[in-house]
Amino acid sequence: MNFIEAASDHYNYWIAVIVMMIGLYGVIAKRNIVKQAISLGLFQTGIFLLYISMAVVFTPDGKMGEAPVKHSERLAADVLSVAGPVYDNPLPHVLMLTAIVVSVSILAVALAIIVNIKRCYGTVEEDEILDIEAQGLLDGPDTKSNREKAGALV
Amino acid sequence: MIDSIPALMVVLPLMAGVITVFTGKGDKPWAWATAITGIVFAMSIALLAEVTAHGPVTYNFGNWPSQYGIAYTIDAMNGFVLFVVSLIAAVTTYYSRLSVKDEIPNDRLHIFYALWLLTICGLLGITITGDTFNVYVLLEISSLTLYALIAMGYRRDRRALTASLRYVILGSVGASFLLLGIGYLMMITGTLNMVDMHDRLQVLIHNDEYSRTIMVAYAFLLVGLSLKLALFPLHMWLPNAYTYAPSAVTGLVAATATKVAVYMTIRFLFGIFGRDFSFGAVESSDVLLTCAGLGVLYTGIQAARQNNVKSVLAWSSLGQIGYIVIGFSLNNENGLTGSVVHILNHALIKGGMFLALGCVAYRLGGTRLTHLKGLGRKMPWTMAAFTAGGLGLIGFPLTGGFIGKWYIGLGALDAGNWLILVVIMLGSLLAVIYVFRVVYAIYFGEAEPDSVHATEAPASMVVCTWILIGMSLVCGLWSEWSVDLAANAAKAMLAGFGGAH
Amino acid sequence: MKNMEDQVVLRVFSKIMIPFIIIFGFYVITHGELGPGGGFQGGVILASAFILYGLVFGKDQLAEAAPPRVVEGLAAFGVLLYSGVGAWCLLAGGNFLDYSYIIPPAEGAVIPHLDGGAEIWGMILVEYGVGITVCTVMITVYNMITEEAEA
Amino acid sequence: MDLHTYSVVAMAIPLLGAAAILAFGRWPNLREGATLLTAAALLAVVSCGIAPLVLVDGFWTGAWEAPAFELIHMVPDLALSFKIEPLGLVYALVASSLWLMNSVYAIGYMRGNKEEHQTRFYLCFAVAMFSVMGIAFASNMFTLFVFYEVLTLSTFPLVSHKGTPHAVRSASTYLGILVFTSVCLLLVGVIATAVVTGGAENGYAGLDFTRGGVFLNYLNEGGDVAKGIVGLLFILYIYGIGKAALMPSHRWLPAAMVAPTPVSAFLHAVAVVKAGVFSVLKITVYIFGTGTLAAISGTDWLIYMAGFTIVVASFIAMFQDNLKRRLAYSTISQLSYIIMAAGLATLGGAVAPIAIMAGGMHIIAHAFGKITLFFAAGSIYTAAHKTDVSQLDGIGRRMPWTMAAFAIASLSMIGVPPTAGFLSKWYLLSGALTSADGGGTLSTVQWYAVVVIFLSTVLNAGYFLPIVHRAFFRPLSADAEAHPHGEAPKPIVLALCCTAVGTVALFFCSDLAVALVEQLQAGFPSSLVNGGF
Repeated sequence: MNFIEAASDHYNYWIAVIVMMIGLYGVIAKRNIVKQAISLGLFQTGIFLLYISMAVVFTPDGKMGEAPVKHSERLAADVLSVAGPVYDNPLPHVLMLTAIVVSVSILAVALAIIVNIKRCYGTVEEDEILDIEAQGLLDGPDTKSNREKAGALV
Repeated sequence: MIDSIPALMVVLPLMAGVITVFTGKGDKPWAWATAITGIVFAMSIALLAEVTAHGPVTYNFGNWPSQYGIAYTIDAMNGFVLFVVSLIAAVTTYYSRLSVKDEIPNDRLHIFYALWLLTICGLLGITITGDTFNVYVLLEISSLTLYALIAMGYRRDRRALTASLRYVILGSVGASFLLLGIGYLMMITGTLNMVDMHDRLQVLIHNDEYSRTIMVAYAFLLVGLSLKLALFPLHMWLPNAYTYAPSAVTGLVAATATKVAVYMTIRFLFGIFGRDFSFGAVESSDVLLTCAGLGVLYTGIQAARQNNVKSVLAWSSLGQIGYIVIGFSLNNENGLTGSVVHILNHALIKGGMFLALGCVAYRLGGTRLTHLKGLGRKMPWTMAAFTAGGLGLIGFPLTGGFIGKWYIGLGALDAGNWLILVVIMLGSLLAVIYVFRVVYAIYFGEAEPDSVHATEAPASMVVCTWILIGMSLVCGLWSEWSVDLAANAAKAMLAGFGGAH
Repeated sequence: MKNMEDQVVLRVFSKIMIPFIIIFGFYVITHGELGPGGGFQGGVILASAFILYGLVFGKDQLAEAAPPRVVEGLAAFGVLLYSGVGAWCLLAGGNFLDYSYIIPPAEGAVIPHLDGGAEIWGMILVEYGVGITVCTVMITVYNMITEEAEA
Repeated sequence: MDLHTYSVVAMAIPLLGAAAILAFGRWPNLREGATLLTAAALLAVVSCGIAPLVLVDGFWTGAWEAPAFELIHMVPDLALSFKIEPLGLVYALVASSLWLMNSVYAIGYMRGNKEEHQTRFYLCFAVAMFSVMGIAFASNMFTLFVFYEVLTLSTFPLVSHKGTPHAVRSASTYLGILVFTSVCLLLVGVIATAVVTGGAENGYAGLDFTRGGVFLNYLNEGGDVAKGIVGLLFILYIYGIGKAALMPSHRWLPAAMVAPTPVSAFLHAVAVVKAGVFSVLKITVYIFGTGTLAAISGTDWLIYMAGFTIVVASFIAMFQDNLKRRLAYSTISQLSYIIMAAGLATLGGAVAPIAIMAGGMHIIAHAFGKITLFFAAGSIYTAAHKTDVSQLDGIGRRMPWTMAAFAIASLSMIGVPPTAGFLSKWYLLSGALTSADGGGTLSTVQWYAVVVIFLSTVLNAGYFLPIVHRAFFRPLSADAEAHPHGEAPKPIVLALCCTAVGTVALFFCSDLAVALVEQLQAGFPSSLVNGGF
């Protein structure tokens, strides 16, 4: 199998990997914390694609499997019989549903924290935040005057 | 009901956590959380006794057979870790009443305790579950709630926010790596259940099939887990997160979160991949030992340079995690026993010391070195607890900290690795320096004007601190029971999956 | 955001759309035990109706339609519903989430899990629990972010 | 009461005393009463309770076989357990009798100089004494190590007592060197011993002090260990025991001189350095066994190093003007006599018992002599506020008692009869002049030892006698004439006279001391087998 064939046959994996890497790059390289949080979401989306890709089950004649939906006309016994239709593996989908919820929650928590950071530091740029911390202006509770002190720096 | 304890261990804190939202204000959320963690602790003892007496316990959710549904499997290893986590949870919850009231606004208390119970639920869940994907989900439950809990410290110090955000980013990257690794494993084994996964992987490894995929899965898992357990040099999220979190949260987290991550690592390395793969086909021993060894030295030096005592302890935690990692990376029974017993002892010591600092923060509003100066006479009991804990961190004989180091040292010599033994000793020396710096300030320093009128912390807080520190001393003196439990766990893990067939 | 309230097309169109979104959300939740769908997806769809309402008509209007305290309470209730069903099975003598203990399966069922009487009810309750929680949590997140940003 | 149970009683007394001192902290008289009572009780138990059982009843031979008193059983390999054996008894007797003297002296000194934090001071003393008893009666290396560390920690507040930056820095040096050596070398050696001689199949029981040595028994039972490993472990132990102050790990001793004089006396005579040399003797005899060390025949370096330390430290002492520093270097040099004794013992054969007896005797002799010297130095400081040798012209006329005691102790240090120092040097010389194989030939290293002993005697005289000469035969300086003073407070004088008399009495009534050290031979089994290698 030559390279092009390998690449095109597994294009879904390539997409997953590319999306993942874009996300990971963003997490590492972006100095804006909102962008970092969004990149994190992108990274996780890449992982979802990978999982979904692995759910495909091929029939012996090379076709993709059916969606694993229980039709009312089929009996339970039919589902288990060898002659029955080939279903795609539903498990990765289910897992990814959970993972999506987790990913959304992470984004939500991250954004909630970022909103507070913006309020306390007056910025969402990591360099400026580090600057403010390095100058030791934050050794105190979150009061209005402290906030203004930090804000005045920006 | 007795048979359902494995499920209740997780479901009870989960349900109780959401019910906390309805409990109202004042002490009610605290009382509720205390009752629940107490029950959970009792259940963990029952479970540990059952596992020790009759071998592993398996519980199938929805009565689905374990290859389809989610199975909880408790063996000597996670029975022990469950006991540690629920013990710390019970004590810190009882302790938290005044400290949390002091640091968290009154109208957020019910939210705080809801998050608190959910964190505990997640930590217990990671430990108890026998399903790899379940590990990921529960890991995220505990982490997400933990991020929020840490961020709640921002009313005292705003750096809690940035610390928490860094934890969110790095923690999520770690968890995502874990998810990827689990995905690859599922791809080749077709199962999520740990026992099945282990069996099938052994066949594959033995036949040398899919070896590259297994290697990739292993790499992702190892990096993800290392991030979660804060192995040097992937530790950057930890010091600030521990330092700026509310006192009670630090006590809980420092004693449990990384320990659970360590448990997961041991489970994956020994229980799923098997030691022949983890330390044979892939020579991870060298990598882990190098990272952990350098980490012990680096974090020891950092700890000695901190001015906030909470930071000192946070950096010291990293060093202690280094010891634990060294222990299991040696891949022999003594080393692994040392690791497991150090999970317990370090949890007790570090938990107790952070609670002692919580007492200081409660009285003085901060935990800088200057706050602690001359407190030996003002808060004798708290400071005695801190000092006893400090001796444990050093690994002074007769304290809990010594037992783990002793076994890890024996393990190092069993493996013929003198260098590691020297690293352990140098690490202890660094611990002497950073502990002594604080203890010297406590007993020989002159009190600052702000802390002249400080008095002993309230009895409930001091008692809780001493329960943990006292247990660490007891575990140092009469350590046979804990070492026995740890040795059982180590034997089970070395044999592959803890005999849960 | 303020400008959005002046957009007549948006207002009218969302008023038309929102009931349909809600119905579709409930459909997805209810259908979850048999086909594609379920609590997670349905919950998000339901939440999108509320968030759309909030975006177009402002957060005060949203607070009137879905009071934050009620939303928070419902979030907890959803989890309770889910774990409550599980605990019910537990109390009935089975394992956690073993629905067959709510109502025993029919005689001669090939797979108790698929032919049982209580299976469907158990699943639907669980899906609703999840759906309610997801929906309300999404609304809470939306509330939190908008509130704090404007404060 | 069972013999080994006494060991725990001996440890409990100082601990109870510490509690009493803490409780009576506000009432100085009661507090000091508690200190004295504790010291007296401890001496009574050790000298009237334990010693007769060993000496009179001939309890000894059976005592090795009796199981040790196990206080705490930690894990299968580790236990805190205690056993009374002759070497430990020597150390315990010396320490407990001198502690009583030291307490009397400390009360006079601390009150005379109006020192602060006196409760902490006495408390730490009592805790240190507790650990001394633990070291003396430890029945395995682990227990010894534990109490060794407790002793280091409990003496830190004593050394840094003054609280000045200089004192704290010096105390940190003290703590740093002792902890570094003990953790990085000694503990490594202990763990390695456990692994080498125990092994998983033996349950790691290789740390109990045994007659003839752990290694010898191990080898006799068919164990296998490379000679190089044993030699390496021996180095780890010797340098791990930093309290023995073998060069180059001696730096802590001069640093610790900032402490108040009773503490210096405690460090140099009663507890700390003695703990070091005691441990060296103990591991030589009971862990390695002189038979094993003779068989590996790579331990000559110890004698060379000890000899080097003796001579060099004596030279340095000669050029110290500060009296306490001079005494400190004298201690370093004197300690190495004991280490040299241990070194000679490693030659094995007939030398070993004599050399070990010399070591035990020198522990006693040096303790009495050195404590007298420090008492005198502190007495001078209290009465005349003088710290340098050059200021002592004619002081003997104002402080006759002090300087007379100083002179007697100096003679003991040099080894002139009729003082205790003579006895130990005698034993040491006869050890050096005994041939190991009984054939009458002496090895090079033994000749070296003989030369060192003679040379150091000359050097000792060279740095002690000028002080005595100055004190008694030089006129008072003009400056001293202007500041008249008399003798030091009575408790000080009483204490230093007692110890000086003790130094002489040990010579005249040497039967008891000799009987005691002769018991040390019980540590050597009748047949030494050099199997295994």
